[in-house]
Amino acid sequence: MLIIKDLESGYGKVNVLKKINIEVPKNKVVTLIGANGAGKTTTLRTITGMIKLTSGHITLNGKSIDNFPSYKVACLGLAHSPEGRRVFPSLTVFDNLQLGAFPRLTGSRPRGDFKGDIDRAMELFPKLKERRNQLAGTLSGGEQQMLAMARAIMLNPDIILLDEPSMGLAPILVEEVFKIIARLKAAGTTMLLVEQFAVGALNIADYAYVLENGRISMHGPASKLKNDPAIKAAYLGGH
Amino acid sequence: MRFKFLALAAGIIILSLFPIFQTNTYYIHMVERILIYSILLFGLDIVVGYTGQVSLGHAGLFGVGAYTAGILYFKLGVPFLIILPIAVIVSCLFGALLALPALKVVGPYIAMVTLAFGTIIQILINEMTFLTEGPLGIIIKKPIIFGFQTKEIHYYWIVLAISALSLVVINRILKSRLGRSFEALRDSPVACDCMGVSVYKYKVYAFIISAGFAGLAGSLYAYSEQYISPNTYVFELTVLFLLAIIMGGRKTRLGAIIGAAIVITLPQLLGDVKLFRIVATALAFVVVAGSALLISKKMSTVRKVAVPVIGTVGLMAFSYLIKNISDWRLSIFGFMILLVVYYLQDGIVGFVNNFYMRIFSSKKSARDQIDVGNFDKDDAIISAKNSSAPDQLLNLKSVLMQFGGLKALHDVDLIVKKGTIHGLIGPNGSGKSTLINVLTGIYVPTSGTVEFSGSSIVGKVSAKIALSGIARTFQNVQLFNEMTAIENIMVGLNHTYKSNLFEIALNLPRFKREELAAKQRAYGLLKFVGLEELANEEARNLTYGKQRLLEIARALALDPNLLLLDEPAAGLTAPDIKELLLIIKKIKDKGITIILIEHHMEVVMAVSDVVSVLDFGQKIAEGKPKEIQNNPKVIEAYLGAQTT
Amino acid sequence: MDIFVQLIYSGIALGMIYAVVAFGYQLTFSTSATLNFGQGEALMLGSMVGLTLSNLGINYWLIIPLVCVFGFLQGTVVEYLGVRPAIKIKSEFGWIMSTIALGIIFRNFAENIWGRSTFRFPGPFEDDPIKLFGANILPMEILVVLGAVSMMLLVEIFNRKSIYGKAVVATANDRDAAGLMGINTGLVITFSYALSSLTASFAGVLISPLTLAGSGAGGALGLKAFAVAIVGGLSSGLGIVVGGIILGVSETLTGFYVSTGYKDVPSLIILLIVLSFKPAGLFGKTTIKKV
Amino acid sequence: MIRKTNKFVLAVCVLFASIIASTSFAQTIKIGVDGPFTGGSSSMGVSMRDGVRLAAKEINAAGGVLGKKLELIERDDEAKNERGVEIAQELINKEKIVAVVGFINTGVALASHRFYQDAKIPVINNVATGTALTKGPSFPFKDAKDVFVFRTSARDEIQSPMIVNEAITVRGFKKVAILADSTNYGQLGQADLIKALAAKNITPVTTEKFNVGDTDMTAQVLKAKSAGAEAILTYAIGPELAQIANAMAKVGWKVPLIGSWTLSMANFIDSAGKNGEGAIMPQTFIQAPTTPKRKAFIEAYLKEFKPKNDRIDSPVSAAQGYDSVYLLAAAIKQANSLEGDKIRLALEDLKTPVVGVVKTYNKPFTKDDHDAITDKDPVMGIVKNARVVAAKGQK
Repeated sequence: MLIIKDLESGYGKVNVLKKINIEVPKNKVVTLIGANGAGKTTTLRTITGMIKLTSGHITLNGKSIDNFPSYKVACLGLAHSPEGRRVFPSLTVFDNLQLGAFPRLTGSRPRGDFKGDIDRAMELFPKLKERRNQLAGTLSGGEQQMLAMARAIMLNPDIILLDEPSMGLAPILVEEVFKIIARLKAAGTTMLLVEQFAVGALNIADYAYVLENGRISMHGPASKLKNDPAIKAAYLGGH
Repeated sequence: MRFKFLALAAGIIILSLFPIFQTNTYYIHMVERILIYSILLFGLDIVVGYTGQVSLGHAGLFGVGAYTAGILYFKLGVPFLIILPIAVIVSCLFGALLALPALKVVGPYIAMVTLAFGTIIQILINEMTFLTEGPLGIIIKKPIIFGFQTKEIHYYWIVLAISALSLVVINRILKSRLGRSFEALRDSPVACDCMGVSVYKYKVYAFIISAGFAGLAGSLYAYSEQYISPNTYVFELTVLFLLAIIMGGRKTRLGAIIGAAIVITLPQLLGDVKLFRIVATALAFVVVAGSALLISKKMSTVRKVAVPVIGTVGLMAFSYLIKNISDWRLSIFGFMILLVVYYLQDGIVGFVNNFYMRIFSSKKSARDQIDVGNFDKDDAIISAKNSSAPDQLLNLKSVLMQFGGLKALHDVDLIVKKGTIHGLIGPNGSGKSTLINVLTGIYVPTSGTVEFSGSSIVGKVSAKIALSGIARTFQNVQLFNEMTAIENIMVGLNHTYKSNLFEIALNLPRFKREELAAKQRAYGLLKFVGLEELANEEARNLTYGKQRLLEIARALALDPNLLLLDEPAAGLTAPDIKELLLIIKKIKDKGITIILIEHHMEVVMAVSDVVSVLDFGQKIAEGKPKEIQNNPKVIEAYLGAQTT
Repeated sequence: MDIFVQLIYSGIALGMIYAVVAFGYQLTFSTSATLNFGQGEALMLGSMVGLTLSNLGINYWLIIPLVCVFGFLQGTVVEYLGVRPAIKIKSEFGWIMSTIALGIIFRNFAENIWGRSTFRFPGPFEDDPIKLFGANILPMEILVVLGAVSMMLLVEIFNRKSIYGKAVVATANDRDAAGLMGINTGLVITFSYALSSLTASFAGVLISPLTLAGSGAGGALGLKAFAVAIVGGLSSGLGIVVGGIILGVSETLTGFYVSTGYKDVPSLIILLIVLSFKPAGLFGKTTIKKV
Repeated sequence: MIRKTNKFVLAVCVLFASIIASTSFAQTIKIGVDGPFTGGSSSMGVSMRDGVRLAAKEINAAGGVLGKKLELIERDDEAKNERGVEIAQELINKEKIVAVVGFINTGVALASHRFYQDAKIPVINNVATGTALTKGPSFPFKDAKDVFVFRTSARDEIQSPMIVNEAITVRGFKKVAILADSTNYGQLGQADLIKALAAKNITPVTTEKFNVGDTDMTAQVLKAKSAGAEAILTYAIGPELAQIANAMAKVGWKVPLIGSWTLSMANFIDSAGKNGEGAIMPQTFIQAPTTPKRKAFIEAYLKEFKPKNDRIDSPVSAAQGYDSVYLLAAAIKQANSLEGDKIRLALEDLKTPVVGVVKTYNKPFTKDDHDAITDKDPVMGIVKNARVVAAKGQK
């Protein structure tokens, strides 16, 4: 579905990513773990064109999306739930969800069953239903994360990139977020999950990549990496 | 330093000999005006280059200086040597007046406030006929100094001397703690406040100093032109000043001089179509050749250089097409601004620097040696053990923080004992960061009391609170990015200085002593967190983990009794976290009390003496780490079943 | 009393012009946090193009849509040349200087094309004033007020109701996130500039029959409108209408009761006072700073 | 650091090289032309420049002066005083001009004249009318031995009594309001008007001021109206004058508009439209072929510069500009020298009459009187059908 080959990119003159290769097959959940500053978010931002790639290739469904602007990538069916949630604070929950489906409503993607999808999203995230007409800026952190994920789903995407969905959430909410990811996985959604909370990510993913200083230092089936002593020491420390 | 000094001396000698070789007063006068503009630009650069504000009001301040001189001369017959200092003082007062509203706002608002200010000054000059003679203007004669009537050439030397003096003074100011504070408030106003460097105060300083130079330039200008009238000090002049600054290059005195030279010669150049054709052709040639060189060295692409090349070649073609240049003056002027803003962002000086480095070498110039002195790394931190603070260092009583309908903190009581590490945990949005912001004066609580060291801090500004002994780090690192590691810490050491502006300008012994002491201690603090090797590295080039450590070192520079650490372990790898724990313990050993916000339970549990748990703005539990981990309320709200 | 009413009328008509131009500032500020410092020049260009069309014998009512199209294109040019590069390099200094520069260039071109004189712009009505509550008011002044209000209402409705309008708001909230929703944010910003210049051009055609058209007419209006935008708040539509009327009326009253030389002073002082005590404007929402 | 030194030296060198780029040798007689060619008063400046160009072209076509061609060094002062000062220094020191003609704005003229005076270079003011430029208590060179400033325009001291005469004597008004702009031009003119009114024992019911560029004159007009004025006397330039006329129409009040010669500017007549009809002003020249010289001038001007509707934007400026060059050429010829002092002496004692557009100049200047236009020369013009024509009872 999504293939990243020899990708290099970064801010200014410094390349943060150095020739990384990642592959996300259809209907699978792939996770990218690593410390802050390793380049996880940079990878996702490069995929959706917020950062220019300096070399390498990204293909989505066999089509090159190198340096495509964000909106074009979205119209091709890739949803990205960004780090820090980034909901639209001065719009209502409903408006946020509607904008999630912007390409569908403006003819860039098939419209599908928009009303039904709204209802399904509300079902998946019951808290949003209560707050349908509330401004997104007034939601709590956990609710905003739910909204961000629901908004991504509203695109009817082929693949979802989730950037640090657990960041800054209380352990109890982290659990809930991972439960939802599990439900999405069960429904066959293709996902690339970036996480710092490595235990949770490795538990849920099919395959995992470890990013260290802009390089893929290790990759393999998640179940295998989970038991790797080096990974345990570096990322699974206290948990 | 020596080379710079020699260059300055050579420049002054050449310029002072200039009128002897070139006796045409037209050119003497032109260089004189360049020097006068340079003085203003030195000052404007403090505001634009260092504190990063766009001021559109400097023409007004320039006018204040000119009119102070004009009025004193015309109405009272005050002599030149007395007029100059008065003009500077009056302009400083106006600068302070301008700073008051400008302080409250940021970005385009500041540009507009300063523009409005400049417009009001112009209107006042125009309307207050009883004082300023209104649109008629004032005619001034060249000054008489000690009974000697100066002529153009003498006045030229006076201006040269004053501008050289201004150059030295401004250099000293910008190299000192003042310059550092100006840059710090540009990079991160919040961190600046929390380091005890009041953004408010230093913005006022910046505007006042800047206004002083503008006033000095204005008064010299009045005598130089021998005629002043209101419609000189208009918006276009401000734009011209800004063009000079960006074209010459920000944060460099040489840039200011080059910028001044360009804007002065520009109207002459644009008045003569033949000369303009020559210059446009030369410019096109330089840009084309430079681009070709860059492309051949693979340092740029055809696409990147296309716009400047097309622009300058187009300008050349245009210059041959038109018959009457004066009709198109303003377009060319605007076109130059566009070109400079986007293709010469670092100005001519910056561009030449970069070009030089890219073509001839890529090595950075040698680092300044730091005289490290005899500071041991542990001595750099001043122990808080002997402080007279009460045992209950911090005491919060029913604190309420309300944003609109949202209660971010709701009836929070909290006591932090001296010398302890107090953990603070809770879900995101539970009010932890809000609490820190209340403690550092960024938010003023809606109600409740906050006592630190026995006195209330409610309503005090951040800088005051910081100086009373509360230091902090930030959830999202807030360093002064364009400053080096050691300079970052020296901003934190701002409170150790007692010398004033006067002492800085004259480089008096006390100031020198203080500067050396601060540098040595800053180095010691860097050593404490293990960053001494990176002392001269710009903060933005440090890795994330190192930035966090630098932030802690900077906080320690404040000699705090209480240190607030906001998620210091976020984003650190396991080995980094171990190092961090060690540092936290060492800080505690110095008797400094710590409030630690963290999501990493192992960090909180390992070092905390007491842990408080917040949820929805309320404190739901408090106790020893062990107790907290087993508290059912905490497990339900925060920890969840999975962690034990 | 008649004179007082007369001054109020003049002030309101003047204020509504300021408000329309100020509205243009609001449009671009909300999407990209940038402003066109050459907004006054956009207005001037609108009126000069309108005048040219009028000289060709085109009816006033037909000129309005034509000039709006022109303004739309002009705004696109400003955004493309002046603002886009600045947004790319995140340079505040950049867009302030480049929009000022573009303003200067536009004015100079206008001077070279249409000359430096001021011209009479034939309005759709006779110049004969109507008596209303004991004071005179020109039909054109009524049209200015109605035109300004309806223009602002139209844009507001568009932003609140249509999905495209919501996309504009989303871009204003968070440009990166809006991009991820499949919204072409670059286009939205360009569009906001185009719309902003369109309103300015429209205002140009509206006021020229009252104030004369000339290549030098832009600058002062741009500054006043900015004062209005800030006094009213860059985020509040109601704010700029009120702000415009406050400034317009204060100007005519000062001109009559104090001295016409000082008529610009109260508005600028109001501006400074508002910024000192309520930086977000009288009707703007103060945002909570996050650390 | 060494590099920094090099760069500094380099920068200084470049600076000097550009400055020392020198001027060419004089094979021509360089005449400076200073006026606003851009901005609000540019219609006067450009008309003046065109008049000057026309005269220079004719003189050069006839073989020039003293065997040399006249070369015009034109500089746009943008109606800004400080630009005038800069230009003065440039023309004198860099261009080494022989004499200068021009000056539209009294302020610019006041600010720059003393540089020419100090350099002993003759100036012929051909448009600016502020009395203080050549006469009166605030004349800056009243104590100087030799004065180098001459004038071919009707100074305010001449115009004001004519305006007052028209309002008070001819039309019999008792209550008049003065509206003047805030520039030197307006304010000095206003002072002259008040003086002229005082001579007839009348004080204006109100005097109002406005800035150049103001678009709403309602307040000023209302003040005049509520003060009961029977006529408005003006001292301002075209665009603002039009705003006055329009504001009067707006408040539904119509009284005669009588003012300085600028009421003949095209941008007043066009912008005010029907509201400007009937405005009355003193004129040294009306675009009408009343003499052969005038006929030839108008035809040549129209052919050369093709103004819109065959109407010169500012006929007075064009004619006075044209005449100033002929006067200067005559003086240079008579002095047989390019020295400023000799030209001045020749101007003060011109032996042969010069046939100009405004009039035939027979000994126009003397040592003590540097004004070529006397109170007998101007006539009153009136705006009729968008053109200035001679007012009734005038030739």
